[in-house]
Amino acid sequence: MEDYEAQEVEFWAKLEEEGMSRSSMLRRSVAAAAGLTVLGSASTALGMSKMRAAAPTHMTQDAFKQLVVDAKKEGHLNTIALPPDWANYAEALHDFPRKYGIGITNDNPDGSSAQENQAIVSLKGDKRAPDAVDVGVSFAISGTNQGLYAPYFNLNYKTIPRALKNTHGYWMGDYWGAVSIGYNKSLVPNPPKTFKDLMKPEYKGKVAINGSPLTSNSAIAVVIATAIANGGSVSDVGPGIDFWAEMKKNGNYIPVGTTSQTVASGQTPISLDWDYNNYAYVTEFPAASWGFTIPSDGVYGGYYAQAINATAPHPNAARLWEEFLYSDQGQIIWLKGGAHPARFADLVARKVIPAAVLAKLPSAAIYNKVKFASLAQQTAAKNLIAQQWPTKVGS
Amino acid sequence: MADESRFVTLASNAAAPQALRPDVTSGRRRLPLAWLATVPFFAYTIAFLFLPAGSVLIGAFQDNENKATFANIRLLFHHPYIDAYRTSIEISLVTAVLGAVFGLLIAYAAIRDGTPKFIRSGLTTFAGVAANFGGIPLAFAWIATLGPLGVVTTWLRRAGWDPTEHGFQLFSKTGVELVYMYFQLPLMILVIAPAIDGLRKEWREAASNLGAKQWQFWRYVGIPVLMPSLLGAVILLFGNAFAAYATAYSLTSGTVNIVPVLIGAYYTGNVLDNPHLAQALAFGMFVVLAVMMLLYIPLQRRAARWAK
Amino acid sequence: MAPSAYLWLGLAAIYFILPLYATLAFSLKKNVAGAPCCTLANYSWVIHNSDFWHTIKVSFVLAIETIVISLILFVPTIYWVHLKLPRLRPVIAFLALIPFVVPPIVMVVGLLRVFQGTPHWFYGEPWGFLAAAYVILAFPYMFFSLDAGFRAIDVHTLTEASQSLGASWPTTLVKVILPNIRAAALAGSFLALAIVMGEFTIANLAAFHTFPIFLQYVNESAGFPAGALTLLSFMITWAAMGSLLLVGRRRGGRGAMIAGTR
Amino acid sequence: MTYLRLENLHRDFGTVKALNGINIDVGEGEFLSLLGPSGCGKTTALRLVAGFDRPNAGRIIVDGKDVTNVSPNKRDMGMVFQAYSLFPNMTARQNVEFGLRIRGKHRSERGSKAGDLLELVGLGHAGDRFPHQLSGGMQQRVALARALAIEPRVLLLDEPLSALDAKVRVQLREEIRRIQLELGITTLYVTHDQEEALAISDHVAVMYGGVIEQMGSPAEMYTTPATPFVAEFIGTMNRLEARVVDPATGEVEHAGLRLHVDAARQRSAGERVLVLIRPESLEIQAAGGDANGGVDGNVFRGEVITQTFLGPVTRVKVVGGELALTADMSTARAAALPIGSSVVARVPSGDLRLLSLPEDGMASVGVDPDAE
Repeated sequence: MEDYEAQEVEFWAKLEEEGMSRSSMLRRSVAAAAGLTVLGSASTALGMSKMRAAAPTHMTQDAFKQLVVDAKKEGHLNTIALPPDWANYAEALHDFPRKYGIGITNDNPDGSSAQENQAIVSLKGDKRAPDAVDVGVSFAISGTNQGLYAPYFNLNYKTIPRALKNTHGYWMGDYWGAVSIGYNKSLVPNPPKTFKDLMKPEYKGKVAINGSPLTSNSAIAVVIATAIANGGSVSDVGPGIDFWAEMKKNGNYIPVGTTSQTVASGQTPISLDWDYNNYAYVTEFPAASWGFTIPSDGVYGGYYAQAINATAPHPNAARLWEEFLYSDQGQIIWLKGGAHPARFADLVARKVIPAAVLAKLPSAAIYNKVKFASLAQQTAAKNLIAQQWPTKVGS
Repeated sequence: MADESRFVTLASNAAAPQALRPDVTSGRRRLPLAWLATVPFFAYTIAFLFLPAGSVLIGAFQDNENKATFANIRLLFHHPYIDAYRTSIEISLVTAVLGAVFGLLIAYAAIRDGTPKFIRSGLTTFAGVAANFGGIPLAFAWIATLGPLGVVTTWLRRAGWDPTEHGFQLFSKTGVELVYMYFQLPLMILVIAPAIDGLRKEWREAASNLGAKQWQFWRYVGIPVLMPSLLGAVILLFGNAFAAYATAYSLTSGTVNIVPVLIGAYYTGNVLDNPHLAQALAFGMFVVLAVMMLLYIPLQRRAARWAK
Repeated sequence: MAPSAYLWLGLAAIYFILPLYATLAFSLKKNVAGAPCCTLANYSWVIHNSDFWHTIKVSFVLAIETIVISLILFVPTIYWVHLKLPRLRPVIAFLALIPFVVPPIVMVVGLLRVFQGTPHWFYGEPWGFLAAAYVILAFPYMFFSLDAGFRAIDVHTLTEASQSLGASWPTTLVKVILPNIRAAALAGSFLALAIVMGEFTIANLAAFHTFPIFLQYVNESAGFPAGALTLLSFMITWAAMGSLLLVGRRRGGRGAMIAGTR
Repeated sequence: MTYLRLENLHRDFGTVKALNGINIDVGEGEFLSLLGPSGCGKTTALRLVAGFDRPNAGRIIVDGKDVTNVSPNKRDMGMVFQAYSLFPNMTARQNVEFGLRIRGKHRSERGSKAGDLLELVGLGHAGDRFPHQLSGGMQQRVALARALAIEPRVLLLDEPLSALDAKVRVQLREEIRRIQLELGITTLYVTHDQEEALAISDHVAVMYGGVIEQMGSPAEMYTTPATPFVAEFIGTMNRLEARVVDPATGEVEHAGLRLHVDAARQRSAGERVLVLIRPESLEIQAAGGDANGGVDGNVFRGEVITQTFLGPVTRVKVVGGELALTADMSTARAAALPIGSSVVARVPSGDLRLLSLPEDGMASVGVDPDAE
């Protein structure tokens, strides 16, 4: 095996270099702690080992037809933890079967990355095991280290930015997003523009985060973003924790975890979350008259990654699914959900994005300031938060 | 009489202390064949109760390479874990004791002679449902009630009294305790009802006949007679609150730092992946409950020394 | 009647009803800015949601399975203990308290650890893994219910009478004992039903899609219909509890009515 | 010298009149029993006196003071309940001390008084036992001691012996009487057991349907029952519905059988009467050759149907024609009259009691004294 850690360090170094403007992450944060699970009915069982042996690693235009044939022979696809209302996954889950006549069982639509990797391990050899997963980057790396994934280079692998993919094909970034402030326009007539604004007395009892930083990646991202806004950095999240401790003390922070219900009912008038989540609320809840902004004082981003189960029960269908997601069609499906797809730059360059889709997205300028954290930085942030959040922010 | 709702007292069941009492008469006995009939039951409990519980306990003493270690256990005595235990125990104790006191009052008010029968039936069925209510739905119900923009908060604010101005915060320890009472009180009502049925009218009348006022009856007879059941109920309520998880989590995002939330975070979270620490935390919960049982048994025995 | 009794009942009513009222008020709202009350659209959403019916069905079937396994496992055992091994009764009563002190989150961690790698029909299906865990969760309620039932009848006399008439052990159990503890068995069964219909932690961490998971999921993701679903699930549980009470009343039986899953 | 007076007490439960205007006077130091079948209102009356219930009308007067609206804990009445009234969480001694503790008496005073009372009821050795460690009889003794400890103005006993074994019942009732006499305490005693009431009371009030049927000494109640109900309820009685045939000779007629009854001489011819014959006043002989006349010509022939052994006395049922009579005779003599033997029964005309019956009224009140 390779030294993935070295590879990973290299990856993050590249990422910093490139400034990684237009990209980062996408929705798919978390309702993780209270995640969801569907064990739907099992799919068709096929001779897995044989299929696996036959499944290709490098895709070519010529081989694609055969892939479609083989995938159809398998007849089914198991996905896991794809929330239909996130990143427009509903459309993908609808279009793929229509296009290829292969049914999808989407388990545990609200599951966490940890649960996805767990499922690969615990359901190994089972016809219900997930064929492909969509996990946080740190989990993609640890999954690769555990040998959970099969390498696969899809047809569009080349146009995925270098920084967003594993050079050995074990995983590749799928979509990214940035931390944003969502607000209820009727309850917050004068919405905050920066993270520092949140401290104003007029927002007393109004500011919530999507989840707990102890269990939710998006909540951790929120803490890191506010750290950046308060003199800290991706490698120094202390100021972020102190910021929320202060918010708690002055009563602005209400520590209830944001759910769509609290947004819809107006109980969380201001919610800090990924841009694609807040983007979704705008259309989802007219009653809440939702709006959102990406504060300029702490533009912090994150992304998720696709990987194929090394012991997938439907290896060819899994590969076909990846081809679908990374095709122009699949990438635009994500973009329609407010999530910036990995091949965003390529799509822009080739002008294949419908103008109506682009018009709904926040201005591209703000994304140029986006910062990312390396895995080591993230781990350090998590550990510090785990240590300090309950005592400093807690009562 | 107490016909329709002869609920079995779980807490007041004398079984627990009995079970723990060493059986002095047992001596050495042949293992009769009659035991064989209980094999399926014990096999089942071993497989699905003792093995899982045991595996957690063992995992608490292992590191990530499955080598024996006390490191996880030692960690429990540091921040923020020790604080989590403190908060968990405090919330559980407060809601268990208050739940027991007010649950008793409500149950007695509903059961006593003179209260219409339908109130009792209505209350007990409701309690059956509410005792199962929890998680995000319960949290949201309370946010919609007493959150910063809740129904009641709005009423109070309109009436000129803003609870948040007076230090009330639903998303605080006090708030969590208030919300926990929503399932603690019903549990208490269910558990204590049979014990209240067991209070004989003759005792109240005899006391009154002998000159006792209402409170003197309760002080000298009612409460002492109920005490074994009350103690059992407090233990049950303590365990109930101690293990509760989803409600506090969705209400406070870990700012009210309780042990089950940490276990959830370490075992399953997206963020922190340290199952052995989670197991150590679970082991700690087990120890806390065991200590509670150890405190409870002598108290119970003292309170019930007059009983058969 | 003493005014203080009404005072306490009144305070309790306020405490218990207000949050339900707040939920109801929200569940009747329209998803349109500034729209006035009221709409039943959210209830309609729930009723027309196929996942709602699917998960209700899963949980219900799971509940039935849990009940059947519990009865098959516990009735003969408790019968036997009452008949032949009375000294074992306190031991089992103590065991029955253990599920109370092992938090579900601990239980599930252990169960997943122990049974990982077992065949798919068990580990991968709710009918295997989850049902097995729920039987343990239902154990205290089943035990205390059935135990009370067995204490209320004269096990020895019934058994001796039956056997003196030539009945075998199984015949005695099914034809004589079971009808006499029917009420207790039903009471325990409804409690098990309430538990299974409400259990979240184990199903969630073991990744099974049951009704409580759906409830939680909708609460997190669907906004307006969540309140409606919450109240509907409250009503469903209430109906189950009401039938428990009716059964208890009709049969003059006793039943434990406690369940605890949150 | 009335000490306790129940004056025109009414108590309704919905449409049921549990008490319909009862008047009872109990003299100081007197032992009065309220006797009647269940549902007759006797317990209701006692609970009114204790103060657990309030009358719809009427007054309760103790020692000249109206206590009708005094709450039970201020009435100073000691009550002994049917059963299970001991506080289970207190020892026998603590139970006895309870009333004194409430009255703020000093520990040492309580202790010595409770000790004396436990001695008095014969439980000096059992003071430290909890109720569940005492037999039913012992529990009732403790309950009695507890009631006496507060030196009550009136002692109330609500069927205190009904839950006990027959032997204990007799033993304890004698002790209750002994202690009552010793302390000279005014006592109201409720029971459904006529034998018990007759055995220990100074006076007995028989209640039925919320009213008092008759009140008097035990002997009066037995020998001169004033109503058919009392006649039926107290002791065993042969009852014959009859019509007066000849007031001059005192002759009455029942289903063809003619009897001479002294008490019928003041009656008018054709009046409906109830003839009452105590079993012990019937004289039974084997049907021999000289079965003639008899004392007053009151002769009845029949066959022994059953014999019930009651110890020194045997109860014999004799049936002849439509008539069945119950007679008590010495067991020794009954041995000579096995079942199936033909017998002659005689009864002296002076031993027969007569009660008027309304022309179309009920002949029997249908009371089963063992019905409780």
